Amino acid sequence: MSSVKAPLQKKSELPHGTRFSSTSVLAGNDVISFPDYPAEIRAPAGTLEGVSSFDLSFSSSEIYTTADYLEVLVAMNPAALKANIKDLEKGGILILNSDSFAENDLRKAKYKENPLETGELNEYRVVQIPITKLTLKAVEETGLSHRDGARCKNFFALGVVKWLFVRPLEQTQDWIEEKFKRPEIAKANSLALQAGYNYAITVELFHARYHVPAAVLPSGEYRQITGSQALALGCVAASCRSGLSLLYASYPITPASDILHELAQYKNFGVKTIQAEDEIAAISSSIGSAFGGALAVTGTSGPGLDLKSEAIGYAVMTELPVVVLNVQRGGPSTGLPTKAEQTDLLAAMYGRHGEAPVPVLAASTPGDCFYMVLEAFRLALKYMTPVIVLSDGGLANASEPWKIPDENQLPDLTPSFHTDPENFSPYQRNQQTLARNWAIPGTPGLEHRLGGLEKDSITGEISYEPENHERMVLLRDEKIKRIKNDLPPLEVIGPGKNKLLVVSWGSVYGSVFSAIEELQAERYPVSMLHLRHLNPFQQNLAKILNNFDKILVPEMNLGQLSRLLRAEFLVDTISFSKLQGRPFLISEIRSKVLELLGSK
Amino acid sequence: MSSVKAPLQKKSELPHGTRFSSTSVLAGNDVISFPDYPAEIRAPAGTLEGVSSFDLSFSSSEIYTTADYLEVLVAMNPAALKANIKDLEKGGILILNSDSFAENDLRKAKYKENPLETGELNEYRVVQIPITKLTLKAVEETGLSHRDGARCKNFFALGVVKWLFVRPLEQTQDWIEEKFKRPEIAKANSLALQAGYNYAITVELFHARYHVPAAVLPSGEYRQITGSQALALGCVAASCRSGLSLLYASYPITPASDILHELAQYKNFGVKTIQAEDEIAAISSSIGSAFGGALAVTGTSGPGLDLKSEAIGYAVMTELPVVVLNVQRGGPSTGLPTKAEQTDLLAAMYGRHGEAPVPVLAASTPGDCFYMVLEAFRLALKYMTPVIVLSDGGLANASEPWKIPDENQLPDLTPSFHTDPENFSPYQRNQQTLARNWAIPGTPGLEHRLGGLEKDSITGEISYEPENHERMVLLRDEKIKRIKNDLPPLEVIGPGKNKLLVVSWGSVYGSVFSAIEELQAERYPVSMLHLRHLNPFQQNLAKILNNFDKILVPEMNLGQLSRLLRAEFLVDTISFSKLQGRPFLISEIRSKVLELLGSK
Amino acid sequence: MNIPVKPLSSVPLTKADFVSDQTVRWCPGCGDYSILANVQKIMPELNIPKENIVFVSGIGCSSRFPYYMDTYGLHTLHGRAPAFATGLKVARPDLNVWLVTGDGDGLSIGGNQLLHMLRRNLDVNVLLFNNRIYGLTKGQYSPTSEQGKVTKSTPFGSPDMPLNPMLFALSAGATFIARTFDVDAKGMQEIFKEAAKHKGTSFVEIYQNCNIFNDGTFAPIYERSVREERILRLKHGEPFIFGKNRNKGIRLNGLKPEVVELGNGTNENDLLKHDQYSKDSTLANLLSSFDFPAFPVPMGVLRQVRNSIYGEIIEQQIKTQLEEKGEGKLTDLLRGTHVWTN
Amino acid sequence: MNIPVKPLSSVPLTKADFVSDQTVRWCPGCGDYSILANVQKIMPELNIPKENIVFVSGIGCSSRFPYYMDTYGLHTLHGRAPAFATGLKVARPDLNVWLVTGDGDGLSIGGNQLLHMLRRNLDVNVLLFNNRIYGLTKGQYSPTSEQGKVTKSTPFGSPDMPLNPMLFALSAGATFIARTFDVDAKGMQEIFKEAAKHKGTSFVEIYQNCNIFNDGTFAPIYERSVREERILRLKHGEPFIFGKNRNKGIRLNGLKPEVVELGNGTNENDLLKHDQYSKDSTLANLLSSFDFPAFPVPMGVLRQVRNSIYGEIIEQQIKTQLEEKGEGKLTDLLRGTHVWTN
Ligand SMILES: Cc1ncc(C[n+]2csc(CCOP(=O)(O)OP(=O)(O)O)c2C)c(N)n1
Ligand SMILES: Cc1ncc(C[n+]2csc(CCOP(=O)(O)OP(=O)(O)O)c2C)c(N)n1
Ligand code: SF4
Ligand code: SF4
Ligand SMILES: [Mg+2]
Ligand SMILES: [Mg+2]
Repeated sequence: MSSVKAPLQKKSELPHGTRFSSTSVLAGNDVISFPDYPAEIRAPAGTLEGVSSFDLSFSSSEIYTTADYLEVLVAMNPAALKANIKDLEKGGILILNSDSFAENDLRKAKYKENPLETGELNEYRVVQIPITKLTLKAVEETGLSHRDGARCKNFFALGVVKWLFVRPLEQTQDWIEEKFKRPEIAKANSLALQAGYNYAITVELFHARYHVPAAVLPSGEYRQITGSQALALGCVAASCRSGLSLLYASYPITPASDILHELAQYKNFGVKTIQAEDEIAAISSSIGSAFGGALAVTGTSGPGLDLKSEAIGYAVMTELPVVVLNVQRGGPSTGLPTKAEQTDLLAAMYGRHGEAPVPVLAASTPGDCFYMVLEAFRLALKYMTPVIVLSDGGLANASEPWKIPDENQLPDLTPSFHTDPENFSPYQRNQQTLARNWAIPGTPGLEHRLGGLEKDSITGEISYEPENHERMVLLRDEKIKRIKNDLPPLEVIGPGKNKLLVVSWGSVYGSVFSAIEELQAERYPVSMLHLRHLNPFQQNLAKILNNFDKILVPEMNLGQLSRLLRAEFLVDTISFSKLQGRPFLISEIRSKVLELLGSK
Repeated sequence: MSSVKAPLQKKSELPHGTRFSSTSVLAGNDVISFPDYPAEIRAPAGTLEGVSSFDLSFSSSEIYTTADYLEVLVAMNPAALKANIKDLEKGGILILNSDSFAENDLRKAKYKENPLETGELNEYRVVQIPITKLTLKAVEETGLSHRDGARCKNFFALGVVKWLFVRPLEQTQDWIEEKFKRPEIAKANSLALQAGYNYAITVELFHARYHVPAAVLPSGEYRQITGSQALALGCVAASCRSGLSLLYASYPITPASDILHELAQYKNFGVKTIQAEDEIAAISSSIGSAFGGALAVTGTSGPGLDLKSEAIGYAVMTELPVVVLNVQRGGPSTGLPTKAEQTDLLAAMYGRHGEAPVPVLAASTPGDCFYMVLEAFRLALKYMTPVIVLSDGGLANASEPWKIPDENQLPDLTPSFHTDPENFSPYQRNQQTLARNWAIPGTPGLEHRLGGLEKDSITGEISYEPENHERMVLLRDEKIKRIKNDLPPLEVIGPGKNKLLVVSWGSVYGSVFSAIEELQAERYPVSMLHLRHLNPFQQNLAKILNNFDKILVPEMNLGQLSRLLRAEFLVDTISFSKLQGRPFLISEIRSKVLELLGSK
Repeated sequence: MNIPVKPLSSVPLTKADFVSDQTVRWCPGCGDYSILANVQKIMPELNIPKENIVFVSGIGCSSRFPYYMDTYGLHTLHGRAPAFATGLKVARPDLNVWLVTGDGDGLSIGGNQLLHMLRRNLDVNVLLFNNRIYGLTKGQYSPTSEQGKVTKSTPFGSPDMPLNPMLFALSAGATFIARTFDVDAKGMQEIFKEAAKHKGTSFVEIYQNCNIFNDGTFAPIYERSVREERILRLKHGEPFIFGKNRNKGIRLNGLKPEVVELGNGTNENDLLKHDQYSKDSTLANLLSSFDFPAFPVPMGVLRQVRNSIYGEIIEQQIKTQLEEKGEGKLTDLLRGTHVWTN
Repeated sequence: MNIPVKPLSSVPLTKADFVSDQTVRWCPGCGDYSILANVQKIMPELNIPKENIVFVSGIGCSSRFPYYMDTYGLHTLHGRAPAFATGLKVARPDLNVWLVTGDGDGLSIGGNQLLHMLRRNLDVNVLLFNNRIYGLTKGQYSPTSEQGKVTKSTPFGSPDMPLNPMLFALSAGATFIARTFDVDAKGMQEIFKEAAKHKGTSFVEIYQNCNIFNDGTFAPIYERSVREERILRLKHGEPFIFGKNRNKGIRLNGLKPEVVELGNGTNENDLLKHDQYSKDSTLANLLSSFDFPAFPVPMGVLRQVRNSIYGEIIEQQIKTQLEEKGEGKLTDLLRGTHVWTN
């Protein structure tokens, strides 16, 4: 369920709330809206008393009540912000008109300090837009007065919100034409609406937001966290727990840029960030830093993952620990940059020439992003390998209550650099993990050279020898396979033997879990299995799969995990695809499950 | 079976022939060598009478006779060339000492024109090396006279040949030390040997060559052809048969550079070649030319394929016809640039973010490269899609007798550009093939814009609409799947129902075919199936696979086709891997088959 | 190739003919609007049928440009427009190709492609929208951002020195380099027309205001009240004079340029003169390095010379080969030089 | 980070300490040998423990260089060495980093990486082996090949204009640019030492003979018999004089440099003087554009200035933040600003 609140200043501005409701209705959703006017109708605009607002909740499934908290709040000025912020859920989207946060605006709203600077809004996804300015520009051609022009700004905001919730503009435009008698006013409002919508498209704002089912939370201390924040915190935590200083090199790309923005702030954790000239440079710098002994990580989204593929292969060959965060978005090609998808799994698995196996992990919720990053670093450092972590545009921007972890309970990631010159070879391996020696520049006596050419399995020197090559290909493969032994067994949610198993990965978790919870409560013979390790698979996966008659794999792609399971386990998985840049609805999972159970 | 002939000028130079034999023996091969001295022992060096040579044949399986033709000929001067060239098989490697092709050298050998310039050597793989100069440089430090220094040049040549056949240098070096009393001579010979070996490594010469079994050839006119030549000719033929002018854009990379070298010569066919600044630019230029209506093709090898992945996805999205030739080499990363491997199949299939399906073809023999390119263009133009053709470093450099095709029997590839402005949309589709309209700049009234963002399924304009996206993902998928309907059924070699089926693709064809032919003659219950279409698979593949008890898939990778077959058909394929940069031996296939049949 | 060709339309085209049916989606007030309007404005004057015109772009706000032109268009990959254009233009020398890029698209990820296109002197017209920021991805610093710039990705200031697009182009051997700015309709039109006329790569940098993420970045230079003091309008053959009262000029002191007041014994003859067509690149180099506040910022054509053109050489080689060998025959090619019968 | 640190070795190092145990595999006679020898030669003089030295390279014959140095080394991907070096040097400012690249590696596929590293003024020493050809891939033309060059990939001559590495670097704001050549042991050693001392990117172009695929490409310039007439040895503060008899010089005519004979009324004072440390880049630009045969080719340091350094700014920002906020506490960071209890 999604809900929007756009505080208004004047009663006359109500219509756009209404409008939004009705386009939602037209889009086939149930809608409840609770207009909520200020007591004093003509309170001076910008003062706390002058704030009016309307609430708007909509959902594609049945609605029993308006949401307790708002998911989106549009605040046209500090007063509106102050009056309504309490209703916005942590991690909700806060759209602010940045043109109205001047000193006297703040004074009117009785803010002593600018809330944009105190950090008090840190837990929301703040989107600052100079709405007044943009609106005035947009309506310029109508020749309206400054005053009349500025009035159109709510329609600008509505345009942004419409885009955010994927609503068409036409009905509202028709309505505007009907409603406003003066054609230049109608024109202006319509222009502002369109401008807001365009703005959201142009600057790659985010589409649909994700609602993670609020399970009964274990007791403890909580905060709100988005996927992007969690990825960033995970990196910093790994740095603290490994004693290695973090180097994050990245090239901006929606929806991964926020990780860079977050990490760039943590200089007092010794975090170094590089905004590289392109994605190839970004990962190359990461690998270079790993050679130097830094905690290396790079982040990107689909098109950038393509560009990094050659270098990922290089990290496989040089066996250097580097973590690659890939925040999936709608593809192929430029695709739908602001939408979420799970279509990069096979690219993560196989998107490099040669036999170049890489562990692949996927986060399931915003908070889980934190743990998946830590796990990625654990594997990278322990096995001397690049690791790919998959998130998506949904997780990146969604937020959820997150149990604050105890720093000391986090895994100890301290690596052991090799320092002993006695019989040193960079390609000597730990017999258990098959990880090679990590010796970093600055260590006397261990001078050595790494590169992308095949290496002798013992000395690490360049070798063109046929049998050695085969040995090395198999070694690299075996090393990744052995990670299996280092992973906890999978746990089935529900009976371990049943008619139907729903296997999920990534952000599909939310809707699948909700659906299965419901269905299990209703005593349907369905279980669930969620995978966070996609390469290698956990050891008991084969056994689990064998215990079910049918296996359903819902994915926001054309069946990529499904294909992997089929190839590996020869099980006749049933792929269930959705490719609309938004998560499955609980009801969609539900009906699919019922269909499969019924058809038995 | 491989054979080498290095004509000698003097009897004293014989030893290196012998040496090579004995290192071959040490490497576990049977060796026969037939030293063959000139009648007149002291004929002046460089004259025809002064030519001596030694023959060397070696093979890893049993040898019944020396090869009828040489596969490698080392000619130290024009006289040696003239005397021995008749024994070199077409397409064989001809190593020439380019320092000895001056006018008076030619005169001595009674060449009227320089054979390097007349084109008479076109059918061999000519490797020109300034052997004298390099040798002199290599031995400089020993202070030998020019004359003595130059004598070491045969050891330089031997060094090159050693590398070519993957033979170690140590024994020869030991032998040299024993043999030559004067330490500076021993040193010089050893330096020359090493220098020749290094030279071959440094400039990325080619490793092991491939012998395609000479089946009984149907009658007709024949020529010799290498895989690289065949790829190039295929491109020119496609240009002639489509009426489109060819644009080949590429960045040099071993072992794909030869395609560029070949095509650059065919200017009088209107062929345009671009040596791009990198692989990304190369494919981008190809796609740009396809937008303009050219016959677009780009070629590369593994690392370059990685770099092209983003643009391949772009061609999927814009549905433009472009052929990508990928000459596989040893991976991962820089790997073994001069060795062959089949490790890029999954990268070709899945190496792009998003759902970006692309037809994948693979050539099985040097001559087959020609037909696979034609087929690739047929599909690209008919279905408006990028197509990937896989070859490998073995095929590229191997040569075989090739039945010269009749130009008029080649498929007609004439495309139909859309020209009618009535109701035009660039994303209207042919209902059968699902190919979109191809309208090229210069066509009045059809002005339109293409790009990588998702498009409305009807108008082709940018669309962020969720359902439209899903529709388009499915459409792009379906379009590639439908190619199935356009492919001839697969034919099993041997009984269509049997105990064992060996499924091969790519250059593995040669050894598998030879082995199966033998085994079938011996009445073993084994059949063979060779795939040239890897995406989509041909329609009757499922049925065929069902008719066998066991399915063996020998690949020069860790089982990539095997994985695809398992996922698609849920058959328990048995993967058989070899990753030594050289093809399976017939005997290896044979024993594996026998093992599987025996263990039944 | 069967390219349908239509004779040059008899009805002269108008600006409206170049306006596509797509809604323009830039932020209200974005400098891109006026660049678009002025490109559309001059198009009819080129006298080229619009079906023979192609706009190619990369990715960025600026790179949405082709959608708004009613010509052929290719919105390509981030940074790669020059390479796409190279293939297109080499395959189709008959087309009139424009390339639109941004400071991030053209100088960050696409630096290599741009460099090599310039070096080849491909016959296309490049419009680089320089807003010194990444617009589309919401405000990270770009290669033309001032050092120390605070942006989303550099909360404590950007650490690297900006690139100078003019110098960059010049070092690649660019044969036409010019600069203009988004609020100067007249200047833009002149330059766009000059660029269109030039044979070889025409490289035009356009100062463009991103009023959302980098508002006013060029205001100190081109705001109306200070403009004439801070820009130097280039005219071939004329001395470097600027200022509202045309009272300032630029003089050379050894190799060092310096700003001088006119009058007081200094007159026009002491000043450097613009030589747009100088083969020698020293003057263009000097001009390129003029930057605010030490110097007025040059606007206009900094350099224009003739050099060989990539596609033309390829065409010429084909012509020569056709003359020498005659049109290639597929059958002969397939047969090669040595044929035997089995 | 736990970097084991050893005090500066008390025993002074020798050239032999820098020779690795790997067989050098270049072609006999390749110019790369002497470059290697001279780099090894000057290494001990830098007085840096060899474990603190890293050689980073791309792909190409030249890029095999690190294997032959007994230091740490990273043989990376084609064209990407600058980016690898950036990560390494930012992570480990304590290391002394050298970068070896070729004309293809650094200027073709790696143009963008090199450009941006130069712009950032990363504190590394770049050796660009310019042999005007692709050696490793057996003889295709490179971005520094002369136009019209016949190579394997251009049987009828290459169609594009060569890049000038010095101008390229200069336009990116390089703070140290120099040129030397493979048969000038003394010159190389001096320059390598200067480069090593310079703070910021030192960019050194080395003319290198590839005796297999492009033999003698620089012979017309540096062959012993003509060398002194065709190269200009740069010395800070000294006038531009060259010729075996030091009888020729370079003078400025307006902005145009010209070669003049000394004597006959022209003397040293009329000549341009080298100012290696000029902030202004005009002189360096002029020098960079000198090319055979019109001008003698400058050898030596064309320009050396001080500018801010990428990694240092990052270190400084960390220091400032640590001072302002104190060392970050993970627990606080994890808790964020708003915590509640469930
Ligand atoms: C391979 C790839 N990397 C990153 C991006 C994200 N991206 C899109 S536009 C852009 C920068 C745009 O800046 P600029 O070229 O200056 O254009 P502007 O928006 O400022 O006009 C970036 C980083 C992308 N689309 N593709
Ligand atoms: C991604 C990629 N593309 C192409 C190649 C092939 N390749 C290796 S080195 C090289 C050019 C080398 O030229 P240069 O840098 O001038 O070095 P040189 O050998 O002349 O010293 C090329 C094209 C590669 N290794 N990787
Ligand atoms: S973000 Fe900036 S550049 Fe992009 S459309 Fe808006 S104002 Fe223009
Ligand atoms: S090919 Fe040329 S550059 Fe490479 S090692 Fe040989 S001589 Fe040197
Ligand atoms: Mg920009
Ligand atoms: Mg080179």
